[in-house]
Amino acid sequence: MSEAATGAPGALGIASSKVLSMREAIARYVHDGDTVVIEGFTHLICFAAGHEIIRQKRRDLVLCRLTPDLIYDQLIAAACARKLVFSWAGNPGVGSLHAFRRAVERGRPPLEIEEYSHFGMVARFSAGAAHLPFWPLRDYQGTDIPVSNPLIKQVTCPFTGESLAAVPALNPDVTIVHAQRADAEGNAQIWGLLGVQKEAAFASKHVIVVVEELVSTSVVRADPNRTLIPGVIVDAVVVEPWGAHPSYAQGHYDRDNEFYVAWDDIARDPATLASYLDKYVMGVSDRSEYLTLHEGLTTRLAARDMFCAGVNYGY
Amino acid sequence: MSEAATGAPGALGIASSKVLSMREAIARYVHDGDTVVIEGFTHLICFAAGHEIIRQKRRDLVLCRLTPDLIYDQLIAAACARKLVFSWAGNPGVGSLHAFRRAVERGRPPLEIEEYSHFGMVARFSAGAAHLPFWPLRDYQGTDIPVSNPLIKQVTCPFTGESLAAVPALNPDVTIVHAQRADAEGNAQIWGLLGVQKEAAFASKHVIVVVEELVSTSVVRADPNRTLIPGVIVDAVVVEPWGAHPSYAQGHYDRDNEFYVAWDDIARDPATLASYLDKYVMGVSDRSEYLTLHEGLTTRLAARDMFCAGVNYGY
Amino acid sequence: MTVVAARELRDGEIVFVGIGLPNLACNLARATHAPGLVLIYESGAIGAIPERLPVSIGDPSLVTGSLMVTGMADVFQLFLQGGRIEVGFLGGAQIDKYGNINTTVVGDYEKPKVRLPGSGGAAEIAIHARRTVIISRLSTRAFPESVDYITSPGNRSKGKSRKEWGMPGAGPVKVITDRGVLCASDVDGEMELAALYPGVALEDVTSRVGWALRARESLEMVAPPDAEELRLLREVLDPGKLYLKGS
Amino acid sequence: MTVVAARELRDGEIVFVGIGLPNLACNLARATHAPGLVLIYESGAIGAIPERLPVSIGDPSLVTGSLMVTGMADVFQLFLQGGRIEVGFLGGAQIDKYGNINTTVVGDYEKPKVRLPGSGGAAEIAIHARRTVIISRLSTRAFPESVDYITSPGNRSKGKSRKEWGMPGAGPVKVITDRGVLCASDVDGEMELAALYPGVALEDVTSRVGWALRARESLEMVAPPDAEELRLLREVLDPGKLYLKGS
Repeated sequence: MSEAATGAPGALGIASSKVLSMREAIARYVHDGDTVVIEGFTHLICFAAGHEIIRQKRRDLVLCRLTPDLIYDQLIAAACARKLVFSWAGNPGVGSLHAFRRAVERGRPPLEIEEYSHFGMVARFSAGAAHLPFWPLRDYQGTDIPVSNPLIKQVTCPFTGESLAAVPALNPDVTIVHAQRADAEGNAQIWGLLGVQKEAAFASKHVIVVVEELVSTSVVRADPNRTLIPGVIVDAVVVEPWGAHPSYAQGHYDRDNEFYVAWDDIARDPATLASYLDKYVMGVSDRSEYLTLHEGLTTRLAARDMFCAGVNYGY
Repeated sequence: MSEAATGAPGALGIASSKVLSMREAIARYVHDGDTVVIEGFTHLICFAAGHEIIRQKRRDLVLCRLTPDLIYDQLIAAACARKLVFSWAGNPGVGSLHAFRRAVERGRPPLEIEEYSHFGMVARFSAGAAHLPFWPLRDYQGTDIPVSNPLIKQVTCPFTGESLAAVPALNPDVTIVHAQRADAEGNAQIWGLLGVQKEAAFASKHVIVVVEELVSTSVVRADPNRTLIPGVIVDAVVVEPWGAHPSYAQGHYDRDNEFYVAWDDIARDPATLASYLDKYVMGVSDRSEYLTLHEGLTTRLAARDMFCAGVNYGY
Repeated sequence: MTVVAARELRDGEIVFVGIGLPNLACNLARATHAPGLVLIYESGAIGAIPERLPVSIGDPSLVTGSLMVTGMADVFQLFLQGGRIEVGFLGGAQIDKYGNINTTVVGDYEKPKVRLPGSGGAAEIAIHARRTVIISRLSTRAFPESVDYITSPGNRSKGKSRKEWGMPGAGPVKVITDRGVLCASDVDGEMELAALYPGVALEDVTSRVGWALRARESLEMVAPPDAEELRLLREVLDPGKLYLKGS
Repeated sequence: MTVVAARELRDGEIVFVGIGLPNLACNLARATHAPGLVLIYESGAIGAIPERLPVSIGDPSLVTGSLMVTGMADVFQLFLQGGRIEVGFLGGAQIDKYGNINTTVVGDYEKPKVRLPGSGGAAEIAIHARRTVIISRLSTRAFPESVDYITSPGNRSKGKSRKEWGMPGAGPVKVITDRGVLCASDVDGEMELAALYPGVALEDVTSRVGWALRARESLEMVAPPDAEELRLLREVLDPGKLYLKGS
């Protein structure tokens, strides 16, 4: 169906390929102290990138994301983070993020937090992407959220005189987006849940696109309305099939809910969590080695085929 | 490829169909004095709806649209409009809109104007769609646009103290959107140029969706990322193949550039324009009769097939 | 609770659905009296018809076969702030007498006893949905007179009514619990006992609420789930009892 | 003019393309020295590779085979205001000595002698593109000392420099005409004659400009179109002479 790249990126015959290994991409674009975003709402969360950040022992990161999820719990446990900017820090469908809770409740390790609601985070990324200093929204009336976060301010409408909430732009150093497919220039196509990936990518100084499948540019050009992130804002393309596991990639594999449930027990005990990281993150050199530790995974979670019909771009 | 409805809407077996004829839809949702939007940037401009508004002799309309195009030139010439809110009033690729120019330069007929740039109009629709009273943008510094339009104001960023431009929300009474396909509930799918149709529709009290093809809901549900306008905000669905002629519908028919060029001569002379309207608008009862006056049109402009491949929604 | 919550929904309404019991209630309503219910999830799935019980609000089954999938900016700006959502379901660790909800912290914000996940979309659902329905099991811990932290505003918060705050939605009209149903007073927005489940005594409810709960003069009796509702829940919607643990 | 404009583009740049000559120039550059040029149209087509000469900036040939098609809100907010556009091409009925452009009215705004189409996206292209290039045939009518209406700001407008106005882009760096090329002065932003076409005398230019045009000390000579450039324009890109009427 799609013209997948089977060989090295060079096989696609594209001159200025941005294709890097995950190791190279993280080494080049994620530095100590950076503001880092790995976005994806339940869908397409790039665990592979998070693991490589842990392996490369980045420190003092400001991690931003609507829903920190297990990957940020792991980054917090691995002491990569100085600060978390977020709107919902839980294990979706399961319960708590225990490493996050230990950090916030007991300071082990210490973690600064800056908290919004989802709408507030969406608005911060939207402002950053549009190069506006703030974004107005009708929100937070009667709540304690602006009390605990003084960065939520008010702006007055010049037409009606109404007072609205305002949040400041968020412009990360780097955003990592997982996509079903992209070409070697980073023109990335995503379907299923889109989250805030487009806004986060446009708001960032650097963008890494990680894909299930590297495709020739002709695949992208055959359906341009499907492109969510244009190559012109992308710095690196990493080809990492199953790189979103245990989250999911529509059309490729289902969410590994068993692992989300299991994480509750793993993360509850710091020693168990540490040995998880030792084995599955520090103990492997890359995602393909990680996959060898999960026997049967690809058959258990592989998506069935439910292709939609194409549409006519002729004129 | 798609499960097109071949018979009456009832044939789809959907209980609460919103399908109306163009005559019924305009009669029900467009009233004298209303603020009316027929959007579409070059692509999918619903001439069929504009013609029906002329036939039903609506008066004192406030017409809003980024690019008034030939259809608003016709509405102005037919004395339907009291005011035009716009950002570029020309015949794209050809030159002037002569009825518009006569109205503005010589008051025949009189026409109030309220003028922005494209970004300003996009921002007005965006604010209206998001139920915000204004939208901030970095624009208009050093220009005469806010001098001639005092509705362009300034807003101060509560974080940086910067002064930005601000435009007020635009909330039309009705927006008419032409789409390649929708189901009987108005879930509309568009590909190719998207313009500001989504923002205009969400900003409106009422929405009429006009389609090339009425499809069963299963066609929509097979590719939900393709849906631009959800049925929950739609009041009426009109099935009107070739309803966008002389503009175009990607995958259905090309733009009738000959007519855009011909319009320059037709509109230059009020009498010629009047006889055009007499014959092609007032002289026909609906779009299918209009098509009978254009022999060879459908073969001349029909799109060739250039289908993209579908994507996998399985999990 | 799930059955009672499902009955709150009218056919054709647009519902902002949370995970867990609200999701189950919405799908039960779709399968019974409200086939035209439009389910909207904050993840961006509009008009979802999940084939399996979704394990999260971002489950792939919400995407496949839905009417529209869009980005979260659209969900919050166009649907929620745009005033398109008729009902929102909310739950929380603490609910007070005005329906203010806390899903952020137990204890002090800076030094919390228990750190909860936070707002997610709950703050804006509470502000913008035309009405909200709260679902929670009764206990004095969950129903204090005032919450430790207001994540989602109720009918009166920080000394001001919703109207004074300029909030568009009507706020929490009902709190559905496992023993009875509280309804907001038209006068001051305080939650009052309006209905009891069969076999539940007034004291069973009042003793589990951290304020002096007012009871309406004539308390209604909640109709028990009928056989079809129970069959759908147990055999079709949640056969694995993912969410139905005694509710 | 088209060939000279094409040479202004560097390979790999992101260009905001207007219709007519700019479009032709961009496609000529793509076919010659800048195959990696990314063409962005305000209609929402990104990375277009039109198979035919588009008759408008919303032509279907810009969509088919492009890298991305997105809504106009994204074009203006994310690409243009977001600072992603390297070059913008502009033209207009009037251009003044600071590169201010009028595409709105000849005469008074309220009682115009000629009503032109208006800004479209030109105001924001002039403000946000990192640099702009103006293309226009020379005539005293088209090059007055100051324009009747500033639709798109140049290097100095209403008594303030771009820096003083807080505009992000560098403004119009060049005006490409049919007889010579004007370049913006580094000192005060005024357009100065920098190059002449072969066979054109200094007076041929200065007599067609409505202000005392400064000429640089050493005027460059514009290289004439080579055979390949002419062939591409006449045989491949605009065989029907839709835009090439003597340019």
